[in-house]
Amino acid sequence: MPEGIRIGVYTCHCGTNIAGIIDVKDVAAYAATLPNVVVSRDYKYMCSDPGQDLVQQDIREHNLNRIVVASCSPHLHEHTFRTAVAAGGLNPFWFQMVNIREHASWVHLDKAAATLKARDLLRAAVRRVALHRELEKGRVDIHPDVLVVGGGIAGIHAALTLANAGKHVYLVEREPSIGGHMAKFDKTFPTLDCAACILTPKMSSVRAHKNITLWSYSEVTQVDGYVGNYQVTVRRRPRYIDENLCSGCLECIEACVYKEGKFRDEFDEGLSKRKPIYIPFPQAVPQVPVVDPETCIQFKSGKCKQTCVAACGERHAVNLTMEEKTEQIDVGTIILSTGFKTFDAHRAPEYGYGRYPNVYTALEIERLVNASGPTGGEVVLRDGRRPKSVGIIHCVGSRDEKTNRWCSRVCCMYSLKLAHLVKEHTDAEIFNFYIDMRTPGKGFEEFYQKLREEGVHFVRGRVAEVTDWAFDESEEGSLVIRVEDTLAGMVRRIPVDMVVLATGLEPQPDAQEVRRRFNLTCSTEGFFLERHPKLAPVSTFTDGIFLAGACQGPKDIPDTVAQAGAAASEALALIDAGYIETEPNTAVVDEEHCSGCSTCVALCPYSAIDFNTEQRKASINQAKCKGCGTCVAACPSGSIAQNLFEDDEIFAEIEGILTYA
Amino acid sequence: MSKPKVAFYWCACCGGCDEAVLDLAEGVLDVVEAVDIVFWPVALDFKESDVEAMEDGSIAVTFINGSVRDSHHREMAHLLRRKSQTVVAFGSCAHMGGVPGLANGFSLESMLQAVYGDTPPQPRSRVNGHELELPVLDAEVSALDRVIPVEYYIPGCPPMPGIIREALGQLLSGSPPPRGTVLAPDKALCEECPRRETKPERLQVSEFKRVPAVAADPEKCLLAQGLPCLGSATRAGCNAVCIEGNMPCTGCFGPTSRVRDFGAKALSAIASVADSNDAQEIGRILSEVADPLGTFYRYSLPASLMARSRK
Amino acid sequence: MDSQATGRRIRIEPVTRLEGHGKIEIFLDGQGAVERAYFQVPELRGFEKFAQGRQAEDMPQITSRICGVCPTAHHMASTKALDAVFKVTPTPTARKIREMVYNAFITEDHALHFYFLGGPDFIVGPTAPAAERNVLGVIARVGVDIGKQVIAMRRQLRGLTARAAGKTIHPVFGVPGGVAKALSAEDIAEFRRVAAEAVEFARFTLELFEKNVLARSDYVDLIRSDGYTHSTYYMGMVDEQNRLNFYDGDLRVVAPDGTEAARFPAHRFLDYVGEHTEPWTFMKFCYLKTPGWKGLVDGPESGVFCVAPLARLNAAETMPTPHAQEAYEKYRAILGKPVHHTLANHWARVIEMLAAAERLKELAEDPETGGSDVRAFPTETPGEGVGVVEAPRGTLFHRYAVDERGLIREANLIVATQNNAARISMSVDKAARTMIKGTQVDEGLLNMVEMAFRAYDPCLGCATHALPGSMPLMVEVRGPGGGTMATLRRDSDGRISRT
Amino acid sequence: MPEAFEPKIVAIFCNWCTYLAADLAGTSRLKYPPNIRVVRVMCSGRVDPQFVMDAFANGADGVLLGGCHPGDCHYQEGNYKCLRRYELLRRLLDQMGIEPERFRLEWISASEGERLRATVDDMVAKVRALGPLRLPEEVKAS
Repeated sequence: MPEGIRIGVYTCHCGTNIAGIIDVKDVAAYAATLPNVVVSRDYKYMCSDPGQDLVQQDIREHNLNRIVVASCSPHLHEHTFRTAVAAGGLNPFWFQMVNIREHASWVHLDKAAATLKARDLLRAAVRRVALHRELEKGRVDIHPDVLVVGGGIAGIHAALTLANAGKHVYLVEREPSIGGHMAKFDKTFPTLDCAACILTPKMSSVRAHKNITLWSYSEVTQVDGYVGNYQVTVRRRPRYIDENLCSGCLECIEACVYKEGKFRDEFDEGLSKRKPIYIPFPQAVPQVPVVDPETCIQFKSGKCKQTCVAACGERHAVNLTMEEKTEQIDVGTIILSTGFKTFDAHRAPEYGYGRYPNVYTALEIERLVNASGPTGGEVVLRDGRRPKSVGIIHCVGSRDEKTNRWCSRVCCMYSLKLAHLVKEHTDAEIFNFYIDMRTPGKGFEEFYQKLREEGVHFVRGRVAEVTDWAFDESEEGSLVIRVEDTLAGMVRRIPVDMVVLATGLEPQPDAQEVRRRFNLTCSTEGFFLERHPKLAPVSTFTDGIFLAGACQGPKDIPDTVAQAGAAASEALALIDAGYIETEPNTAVVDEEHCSGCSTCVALCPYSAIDFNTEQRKASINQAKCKGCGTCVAACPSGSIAQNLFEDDEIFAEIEGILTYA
Repeated sequence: MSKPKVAFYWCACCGGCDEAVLDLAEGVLDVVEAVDIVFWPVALDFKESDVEAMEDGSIAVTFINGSVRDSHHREMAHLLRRKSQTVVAFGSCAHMGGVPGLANGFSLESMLQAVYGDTPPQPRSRVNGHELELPVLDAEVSALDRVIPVEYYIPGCPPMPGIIREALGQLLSGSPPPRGTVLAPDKALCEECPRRETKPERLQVSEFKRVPAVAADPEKCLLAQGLPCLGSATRAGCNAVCIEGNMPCTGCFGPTSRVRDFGAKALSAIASVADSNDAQEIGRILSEVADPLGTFYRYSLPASLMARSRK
Repeated sequence: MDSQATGRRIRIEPVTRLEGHGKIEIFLDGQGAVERAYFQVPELRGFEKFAQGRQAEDMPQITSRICGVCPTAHHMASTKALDAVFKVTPTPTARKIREMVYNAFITEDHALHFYFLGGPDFIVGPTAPAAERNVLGVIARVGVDIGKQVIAMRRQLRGLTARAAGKTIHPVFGVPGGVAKALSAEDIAEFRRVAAEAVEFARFTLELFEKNVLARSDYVDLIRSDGYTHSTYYMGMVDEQNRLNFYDGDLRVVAPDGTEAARFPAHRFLDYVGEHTEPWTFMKFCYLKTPGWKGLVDGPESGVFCVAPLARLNAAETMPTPHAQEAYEKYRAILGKPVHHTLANHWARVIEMLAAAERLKELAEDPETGGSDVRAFPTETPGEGVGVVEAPRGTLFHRYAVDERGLIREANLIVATQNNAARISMSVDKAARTMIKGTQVDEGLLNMVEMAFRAYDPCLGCATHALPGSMPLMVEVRGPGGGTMATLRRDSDGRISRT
Repeated sequence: MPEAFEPKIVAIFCNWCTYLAADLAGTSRLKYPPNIRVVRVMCSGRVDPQFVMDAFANGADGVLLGGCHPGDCHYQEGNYKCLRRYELLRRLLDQMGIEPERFRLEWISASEGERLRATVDDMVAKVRALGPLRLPEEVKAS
């Protein structure tokens, strides 16, 4: 135990969050009795300015040299208090935080027991902090380039924001074109301005921007390094058209031996057909076709006339022997905007999707109502008839114990939008079946009102099933929607020509792999987890990696764009600072005593341990060390120590917890 | 000036520590030159009564080997403590409890039962009118410093002549090392291992082996060959004699000063190099360490952190 | 207390110059004549118990900790037991390396006893002052050069063990089916060099013994004296021609009249030998199942038997090597066969030392010892096994039973001193009766009681492997009332003082 | 007097998964028994078997280690290193006669507040049923 230790202990009420369960007075009084404790106070809100001032004042008046604050999780306020301690003139690491809120007052009901627990945790901290050494934060320079993964509206906006700020951005998109889901929409709620009119200009400025390197039809396969210095590997699939040579004249598509589209058009949700060589949609960026080797004769039999190659002529942009490429890039920060996937309606069999041709998903209707869609904006049934009545079923794959529990946030609004558009296009009678109408956004409720005035029917109730089993001739040939109208308090059967399923939003199917690749965490439903819902909503637990858009959770376009901007500015903040301070909790080899057993070397996932084969000594590269402490636990002769987590500090904490005073 | 008085004593021991002193061979004579041996049951005809007769603190250094197991050991330990300025725990048994310390894995009752069945010898018994006594056994084996304060430790089962000579030198010199020092290098054995050059830089073991199954390459690092050699966790100073004998280190010199529990740390070191991230596979690899207790606490069970809580 | 009323109690603490500890209680009657003396062993270290759960292959290193004076004996018995447990036969080279190292050990250990432990009684003199009656005294008598030679010889012999076995105290070379490593050319060269010296040294020691002991009729009479004589059975290991062997062979038992009473493979030891427990000692008394336990008495009707040098030379018909054979014949010419004199152990021991040195030399010169094939590997599931060797102090027995993972289920160890326990007790009792005559107990007499005991070179460290802890041997003399009047202190100058 | 007995359980949680799960349990106001005391390390790979021994030696009735799920370690592989040591340590403790219920390693991610609660409930119940840790009369042979 070092000499002259003077500890100040502060127990926070956190209003009633802590004080409501834990007897903070008792805890503070108890702390005062512990060895080396000079001051012990309790205070309403330690994290507030007055709270922090209290600490700094005591440091001066009682010349304290160690501080313990018992309040909330260190994940919330450790930084706050370290700063306060530093402001008080002490080394910021002469501080230990005790979590008596998340780990005590919020999880226990027994006041006595919770108070006893708080005492134990505090005693442990007091013992531990006495051993804390003076430490300095490390610094890591930030590489100015940024990687944006996913070229939907989120990625596009983030990329442009950064590029406009003069940063170089790599935008990597899996699909042949950027644009994401938004590119499929006709109009956007609630303003009903045309999606294309907003999106396409942004897409073309991405293409045009000198600070943006766009890699479409590409995927990130590997991420190494750490904040400020990520090494990223990108796999670029061959599109068989050389982007640099292609002029975007699209004659190759014309020239294809297939005169008509013959294969499922993914962009049109399968409502139209495309050729083996195609461009996803007219405004696609890059404005470069792609060849689908699954369907192209040349790839299947090698016996194609290759009219496309001929059509391109001197340009030689069409190159059917093109091979996959991998690119290696260094970036300092990363923004993930990998978006979402819509719920697969087959998973709700009671609604007959795939069984009844006239049951559609919302996204299919988005294409139907779209002027550049498969029907040029005509909303017609599969047999070409115009629907006279349309039922829109909300919450398909949302708020549903059987599938997804969460609310997808956008369905109510887009259902209203589609109701309006379909009515506009067909003048059909529209029924919306909803559980609760959720319109929490600027102009949303007004839009709902407008629809009501337009005479769209709203039936409150979860639809039981969609069936073609007619009870009487009035129902013959139509799809009957069975639902309990919870306002009318009766079960109703409503025959319609067309059923639209408002499918919910889900994490991308490969969200787990992506998460691992980028060393992130997912929340239970599988969307990427933010560092803190309120204090760090676009940050992750991996420094330098930020989140934008629906990959973090369902959200509409305005929120997505806002978040993308936020993510971009978080990245900018890092880049403009030029460096980031790193925690000092790295591991250090006591080289005098290292016996060169080399047990540690292979254990380090960051190859931070160098082994000098001459002297047979290990040493740890402080820049590479991430401070996990795995090598420390393994070092057989106890010759590696981890700053802030030294053996004696941890022993002191364990023994402190268990020593009943 | 008179030569410093030195005493040697044994508690629960095998005699190996005394042999180790005799193994100084010609060196013994130098020792005899340098000091005045006032008590050494294995070699000299002085009796306990002679010790009792001495003034308190009149012995400069007393070397006690063996662990403490019964009332008589305690009496002798306290007696010698009283008579000596410095007490040195000599050898693994005094230092950490030693091999007989493995007995702490078992209750005394179960042990007596195993050896004598239902008729164990009695502390007091009468045989045709004659009262006979036996000492009272402790419930468990103790390292010396759990019974009396100890200034220094000389590790090893037994300590190597080199270590003993070095230690004697240090103790009889004007400037003795700080109290509590273990009188051997404070580094792990790999430091002085003749095979260190053959130890791979990235050490991972995908197959631990047991001695009956493998003929170890006499040149290469034993751990790299899959034999759980504890050299990386064990204090240096023995010149890796067991490894010279082509057998793994079993840890008789105990831990460095920076480790609190030899067995736990040695276990951590061995387990850490098991080359798999799959629970089943890890289990399979480590299953060849069939007796973790006997492997990692061969000499130090009475000195382990766990043992402390028995008190 | 009144001495006439309560008799006397004499205390010697601890008995010195033996490994481990023991305790002798002597009860006097009112006239101070010895009524009965008890030899007690108050130790238990529990090896048999805490062996349970250990990896079988660790036993040679664990059991060697039973005794640091004869670790090689335990190590070897244990290793041989492992051969049996793992059902594997050591390669010829391995077997010879083991036997060679083992003979080096016997030579060195016998030398230790003769010069350091037992010898002083004769070379310095039984009643010489305590301060002189030790190795330094021996050196003083025989001269520093010889003293140095003794020490050097011992160092070199122990150096051989270190070469082959890693460590001298607690060797590490024994593994099932062989040894841990082969010997290099220079190892062999060193073995040959030292072996040759050892033979010479052993012969020199024999001369020294003859000069200092046989030449003095009072010593010979002492050896022959009834106080140190018991007619019991004797056990020792022999080869197929009934020649003395330390490492391997059958066990042979001869009756008090010298005729062969039994001859059996070592692993059947327990069929012939039983263990008897007394409440007043932690040591178990071994006895021959035929004729069985009849108490601490000698003669052909009593199962009490004896091991170690005296017994081995009685059990063998001849010595395995020429010089030893020569010495053996002289020994028998003077003492007859079988020899019942406890103190003859010292002479027998020196003859064995010579035999071991010569055998060491033979093996060192055997080309096969330098071979590289030192390991045979188990192919079967391990089971049970017995390993027996002749330790310097007598027959040593290890038996293990293991589970399918090769972990010890059950261990049973019977050591030399247990085999001798009954006879040692009898010797001590008899010596006490003879030496101590009531009032005039002096240090020399007490030492002569110790001598009866020391002649066996009893290793109580071994004897008490069963128990943790140790206790010095003390002689207490008590009167009929059992009370104690006085404690006799033996001061460092050997004078007795009463308190 | 098993009613009166309240087990003391020392938990050593990694900073990025299990410690956060405990935070989440808090923010979600889940309730679990107050017998557990959390020591925070950056990674379960930092857990030195000595810590576990020290906890038991100083009176813990149980020790709970918490780390990220396999494949999810914030430091890529620390949790596997923890698993390696756990595998051997639990066998050693078993030889020392310490019941398996007293020493557990659980993978609990930052989003699994509920799982954290369930784990603590379960462990406290099991250790309470076992009663106070008494270091063993006899180590099991093997």
